[in-house]
Amino acid sequence: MTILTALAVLGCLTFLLAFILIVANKKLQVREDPRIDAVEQMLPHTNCGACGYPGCRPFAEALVSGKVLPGKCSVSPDEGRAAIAKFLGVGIGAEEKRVARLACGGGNNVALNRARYHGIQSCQAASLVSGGGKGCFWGCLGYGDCEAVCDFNAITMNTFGLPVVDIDKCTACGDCVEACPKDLFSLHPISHRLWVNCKNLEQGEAILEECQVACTACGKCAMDAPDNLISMINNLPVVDYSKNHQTQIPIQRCPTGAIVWLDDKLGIIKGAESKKIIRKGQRQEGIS
Amino acid sequence: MQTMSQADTTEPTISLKMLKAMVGIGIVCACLIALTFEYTLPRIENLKAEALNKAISIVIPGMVTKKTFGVDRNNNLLEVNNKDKSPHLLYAGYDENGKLMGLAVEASGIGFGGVLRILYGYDPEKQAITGFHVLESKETPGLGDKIEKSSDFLENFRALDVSLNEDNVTLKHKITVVKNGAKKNPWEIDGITGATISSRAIGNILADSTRQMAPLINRHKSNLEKN
Amino acid sequence: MSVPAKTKTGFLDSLEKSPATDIFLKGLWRKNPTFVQVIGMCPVLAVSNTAENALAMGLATAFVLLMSNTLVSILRFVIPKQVRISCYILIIATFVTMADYAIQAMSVELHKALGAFISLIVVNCLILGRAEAFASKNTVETSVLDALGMGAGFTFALFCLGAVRELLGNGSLFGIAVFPASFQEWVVMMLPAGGFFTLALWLFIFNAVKRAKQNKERGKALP
Amino acid sequence: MGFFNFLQNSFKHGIHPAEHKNETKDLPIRQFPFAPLIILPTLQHTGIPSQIIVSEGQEVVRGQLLAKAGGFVSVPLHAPVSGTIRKMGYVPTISGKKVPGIYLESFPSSSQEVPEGKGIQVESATPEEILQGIQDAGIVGLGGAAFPTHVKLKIPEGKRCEVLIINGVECEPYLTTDHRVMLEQADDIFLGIQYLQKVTGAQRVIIAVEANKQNAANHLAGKVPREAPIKVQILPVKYPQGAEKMLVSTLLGKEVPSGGLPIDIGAVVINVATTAEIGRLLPHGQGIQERVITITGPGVKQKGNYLIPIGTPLRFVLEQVGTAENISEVYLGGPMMGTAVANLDISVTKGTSGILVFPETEIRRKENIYPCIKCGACLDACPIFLNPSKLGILAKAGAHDEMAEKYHLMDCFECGSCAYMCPSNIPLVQYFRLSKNRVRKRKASIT
Amino acid sequence: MKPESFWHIFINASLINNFVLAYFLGICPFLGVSGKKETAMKMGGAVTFVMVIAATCAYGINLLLIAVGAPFLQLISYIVVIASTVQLVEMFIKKMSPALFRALGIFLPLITTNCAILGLVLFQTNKGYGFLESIVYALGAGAGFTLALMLMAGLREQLDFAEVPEVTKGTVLTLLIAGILSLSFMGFAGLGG
Amino acid sequence: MLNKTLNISTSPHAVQGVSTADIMRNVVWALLPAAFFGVYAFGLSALFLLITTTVSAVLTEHFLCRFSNKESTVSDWSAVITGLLLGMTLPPNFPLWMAFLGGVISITLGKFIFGGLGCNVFNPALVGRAFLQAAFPVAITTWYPAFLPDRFSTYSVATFTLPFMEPALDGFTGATPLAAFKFSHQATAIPELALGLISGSTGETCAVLIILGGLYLIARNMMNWRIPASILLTVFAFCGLLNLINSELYPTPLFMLFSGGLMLGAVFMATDLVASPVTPLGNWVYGAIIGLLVVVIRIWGGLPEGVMYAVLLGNAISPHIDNLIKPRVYGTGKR
Repeated sequence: MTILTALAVLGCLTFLLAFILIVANKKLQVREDPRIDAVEQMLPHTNCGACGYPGCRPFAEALVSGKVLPGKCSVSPDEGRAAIAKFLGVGIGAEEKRVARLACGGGNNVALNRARYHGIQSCQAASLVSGGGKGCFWGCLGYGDCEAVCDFNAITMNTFGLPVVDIDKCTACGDCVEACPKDLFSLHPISHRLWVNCKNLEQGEAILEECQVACTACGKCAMDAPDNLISMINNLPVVDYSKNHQTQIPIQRCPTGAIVWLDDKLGIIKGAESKKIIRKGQRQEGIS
Repeated sequence: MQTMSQADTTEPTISLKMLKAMVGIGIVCACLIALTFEYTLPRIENLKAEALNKAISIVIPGMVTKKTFGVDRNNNLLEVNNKDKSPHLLYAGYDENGKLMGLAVEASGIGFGGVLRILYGYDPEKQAITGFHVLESKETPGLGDKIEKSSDFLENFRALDVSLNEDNVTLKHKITVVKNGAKKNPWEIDGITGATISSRAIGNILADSTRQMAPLINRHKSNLEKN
Repeated sequence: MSVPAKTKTGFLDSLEKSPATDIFLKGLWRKNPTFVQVIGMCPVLAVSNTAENALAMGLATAFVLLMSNTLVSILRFVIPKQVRISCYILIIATFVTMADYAIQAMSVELHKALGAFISLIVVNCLILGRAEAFASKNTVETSVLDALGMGAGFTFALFCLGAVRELLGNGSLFGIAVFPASFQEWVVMMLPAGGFFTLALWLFIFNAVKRAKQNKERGKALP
Repeated sequence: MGFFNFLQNSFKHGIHPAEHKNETKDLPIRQFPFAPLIILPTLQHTGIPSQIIVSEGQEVVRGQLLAKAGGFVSVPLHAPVSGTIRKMGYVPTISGKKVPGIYLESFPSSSQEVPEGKGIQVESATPEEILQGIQDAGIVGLGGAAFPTHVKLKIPEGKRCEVLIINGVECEPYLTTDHRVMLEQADDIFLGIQYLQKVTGAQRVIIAVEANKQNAANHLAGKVPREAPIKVQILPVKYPQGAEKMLVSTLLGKEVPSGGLPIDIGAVVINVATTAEIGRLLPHGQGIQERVITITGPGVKQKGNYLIPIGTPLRFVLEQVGTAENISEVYLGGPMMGTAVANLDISVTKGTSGILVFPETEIRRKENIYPCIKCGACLDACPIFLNPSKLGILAKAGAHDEMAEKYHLMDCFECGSCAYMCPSNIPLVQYFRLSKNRVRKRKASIT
Repeated sequence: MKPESFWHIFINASLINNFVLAYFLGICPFLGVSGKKETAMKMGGAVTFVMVIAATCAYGINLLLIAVGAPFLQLISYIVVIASTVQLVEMFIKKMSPALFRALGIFLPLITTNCAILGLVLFQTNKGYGFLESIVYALGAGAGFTLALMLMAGLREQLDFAEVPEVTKGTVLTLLIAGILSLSFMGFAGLGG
Repeated sequence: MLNKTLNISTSPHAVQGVSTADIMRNVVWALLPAAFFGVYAFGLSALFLLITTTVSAVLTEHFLCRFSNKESTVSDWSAVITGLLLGMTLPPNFPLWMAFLGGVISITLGKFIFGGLGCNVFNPALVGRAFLQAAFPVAITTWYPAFLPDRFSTYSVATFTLPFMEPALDGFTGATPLAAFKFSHQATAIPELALGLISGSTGETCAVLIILGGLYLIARNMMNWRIPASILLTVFAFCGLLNLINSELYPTPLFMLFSGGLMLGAVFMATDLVASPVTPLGNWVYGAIIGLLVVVIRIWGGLPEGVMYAVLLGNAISPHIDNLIKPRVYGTGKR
């Protein structure tokens, strides 16, 4: 008797439940392209926005709809991009790896601090207090906002208070570009190795009092560079990267080492005639 | 169109499969549950009865046999079977000679942490409460639950006076809870220090219940004594 | 309190060779449902006021987990995807009802202490979670192992909580007095708040141990 | 907390910092020597930089136009001294950015007289002519903000100026320039008021003076031209009463809408020194060449109120007045809203109202920053009723957008009352400035 | 037995024996969904709503089961009916009011396996509540759940900006706050008695 | 002379002189009269108790800071307040080992886990008190008689109970004015209450001295006067209303104000700056909620005293108050 009641009750119940589920199954199916999930799984989930989309999911949607190629994701390793390309049956659309480059060589061993800053230890905050106190108005303040903002630990501050970009880790997400109050960072293809390492707009050697590696706008690099590769604009040399720029000639005669060659392994290479700065410690705090 | 027709052809089979799976599992489950129930039922009943007997024998010490009574709508006391449900259950305990030793009455009220259910023993002969046992409580452990553990407190219920007036309808004295150490009269309960609310709750439950039950029991005393 | 944990890890590490023990130990330790995954908290907190209750609850849960995992694994090709959750619930509810009656048949006192929480095993996310995440995708043998591991882990966690709460809250373990009679009970441990605090304490210890281990590994990796 | 605040007839909240005005308030304005080299940035005002119209090597006379206005929100720049343009290049400014500018070598022995220009007479000129005249004279708000005055005076379509408020409040501690100007240039002020009345069409004029400048108020009240609708009103001393919004609230009992200007409730507020400058320059068609600056602070030897040519380098100024041995901080402006100077090669500009010098011994910087204890002192101080406590916590966590959207960050005008009161020494103003900067940057990048 | 007043049932379910802080029911959503006030509010609303529906259903089922004589099927029928009811409600809301669905819908599947719901109907049956009492009990429990969730959400939102030590971040902190809240709620003991 | 490196910092360059540590230190001064009165009334036991809680709070704070590799924050005086307040809310004959535990719990559970000063969402002292109340309900409701003749030469036997051992309590229960009213409907005379000639927790008996301490802080602008004002007004009004309805059943408002921990709670507990709302209107609302809860718990609840729970619940609600009641910003129109 008990078993029969149980069978009847549960039979009815399960039947009812099954019925509801069947109806639900029929009425409420959401049709979304399953490939979006799959592609999103293959993306790095950093939501860094380097691709120009607000996050990895929108980028995945764009990938699936064919609006964009996987190569646009600069964060994924090559295998990852290849996997997505294979999955979607499209080309990788390889773009050259880009990295953030700093346009300042004025660490505290060569550049003076005119005033001692007190307050929130961040470049953005310091730059709002009379520019932060650095002698050079354009130079790096060295409080490391870029280091803090980098999600990939690609930026570290060196002993002289200058950020150093680890090009292997850098994904060109652009966060440091936005963070720097002095606008010293910019994103460049990794092949751009001829590099103007200064943003000083003043002409003449007066600036050398503030910073020993500043560009004095002497124009030697522009003169030496073949094929009008470099032109002086607003007292600064500007490299025309649309021309062949794989040459170290322009850096050779630079007196201060403001134009440099960036080598993946050796780091910053300065020209033969540039002053050798051997000071290991901090430069004396200057007069104001 | 193509996807539509595909869906059309597959859906009935899926639905059928769903139905089959669910109802099948339902039936298996029903069997399992029913079998377990059948198998464990006698043992559970036994254990429950044992527990009840134990509780009753706490409040009616020395009880040997018992009978269950229920109160019907007209305030009559009737003997009931175990199976029947009644809002008020009384258990009459008898010694080996079949003499009525006392009654165990269930009562409940609101304590410190919610509902408090107790079983108390009532001796119609002495017109006194002979003990109580907590069936369900949410009182604070270590404090409120002293009502079950404190021997001083339980001492109150050796013979708590609930004697009736001559009219056999009202109580002579209402059970009251007094501050610890202030008990002077047999109808007073010595409260527990630090668990005032809980000890008061017991007093209130007993007072409420006895006001109704004591006259009732007295009325049906003869009925109860028949064994 | 962290000392047994440390020695145990070492001991367990040596055992983690065969895949079978690996699955089992994952549930017991590395993926411990309570301390690591933090799921199925409701009974963990509610019935861990004494070691005995905790152990009983843990075993009941482990039983249901084992049975349902097995059955789900057996039926994994029969149950259609759309109704799987409902089917799992049906299966789990059945075994919970069975466990409920079994405990009632064993001891009324225990059943009273555990109260409605036996029934609430049905909605313990641990069981449904294992059915969904593991049993429905794996063979019967591995599912059994997984259930055993998870069940043991759950029971272990419950016992950890119950032991601390009973020790401090009642001065006893499994009802046997541990401290001298004049021990002052910490009533708070028996209260709901004590459950929260004790669980937080255990999670804290687990976090701290994990952290220390990570730091140690990092320290090793550096030189 | 602010228990006694509601007794006063003034705007709500605010603070009472120590005044320190006694040292200079009785010292008459004195002409300052001309520096051998004048440094003139082209951006001395809020808005678009002026455009240089002279060339290197050119000789200029005092008052000659050096740079013309770069647009509507811009003013021209006049030569503060007679001399030779030595160089054009980037010149340092207080903001920490270098802007294009002029290095002007002054003639050592020039009479430094300013030639008369084409004057604008208040009786005959039209409001538009006066407005143009004010721009041509290069006049900006001399209170400190340096906002081009003619922009402020241009009443937008559909709005009407009912009351003209001449702001002689000078609530910043230490500063006494406006005080001295009111005492010494009363005639210029009243002439300036006439120009301003004509431009704005205001029927009522209130000259607001704080109670700590009673003698200036009395002096002005005695000089009010007959039947002119001008009232001198004395206000209780409270910071930041000199801020436009606060002043309007005190005088009119109305609030300027959030994000709006005083003209939205029918008022125009002009600084008293600006008014005097209008009255002084316009009849002669000259441009602004110098301004009154209070040089004070415990590190200064010859404190006083000086008439200093625009562009005089700070180093020259301090050398002239003499400073203590151990100077540690120099501020342009008052201690509440002034800016610390990092480089003494910057020069005095039109917006410089004071130069404060503090030696090391007088600096009481609290390096010990405690966590915010939510005491609410900042709420009771904030004149625009923000919640600086919450804003500070959000700023620390970097929630800039939430600050702007939910807590009216952009209404903050950085008066510093909150940071002044904060017992935990949290650099609230700097946080807000930083966050505002971030929000502006983000908004700019979106549009 | 003296029947409890509705007022007492409500106070008891919401404050004295708060489902989360005293019975530990619904701990999973309590830990999970208490991060933001808005979601906490919605979750609370959704749970209360489902509680009332579940209480109604359970009352009916209980009557039915007693009539049929199969009380041993109580648990399985409760859970099955709750699950399907929630699903029905979800479908219904989706059809009738998309706005409401967007506000509550995402929480509904979560609630199916919420022990607070099942706990509610089991307690309600154990206590032998009548229909109206059951509804009041469900409302009280829902209100208590929402209250606890909201208090926790408010505190957690504030603590987002605090310098919480690494070791206590996350679940540990939430549990400790829950413990302190549970202590605070002890103040309500004996209320309405 | 002008060749020095200048210092730069952001405006304002002037600050008013009072620091957070100053405020905290002054709160301690303000607490001391009431604490001394407790020692005077209850003798050596009370003195030992206050010292124990303070020392335990300060030590805990110090070691926790060390443990988490931070600079010790003992010097900001907040731990002293917590310890002192905790001691003042405990009965004078409370066993010292429990009091010590209370201090540890206060700082750890009430403050450290949230991130220290400025981050605690509850009043730390009350968290410790609530824990002790839940853990040792008997010891914490056993009161010691005031003004015993030999109070300065002997102490309660409970005071030096061995750690983890049950104290032999020599006090008596249910005799505080509130308990006397709740359970026996005996009201105590108001002057006795106000002057503290009664038994109760160590530091809560003398309402007059507590008010004086509060007035000192208000005069020095170091305390939020709105919160105590709001709490006391609400209790007075609510209780007055009830008393008007039925003066038999409900106590007089003055009795309510001066009895138990209300004065200490309103003046020193609820005003914990960190755990209370920050806006002026929010403070009024917060105070009103606490006041209502106090009366509700005292009159209808199971416990004779509810200030502690009311304040803790008020703390829990205060983020919501802060979120809902924002100051109207200048120029944004009336709300």
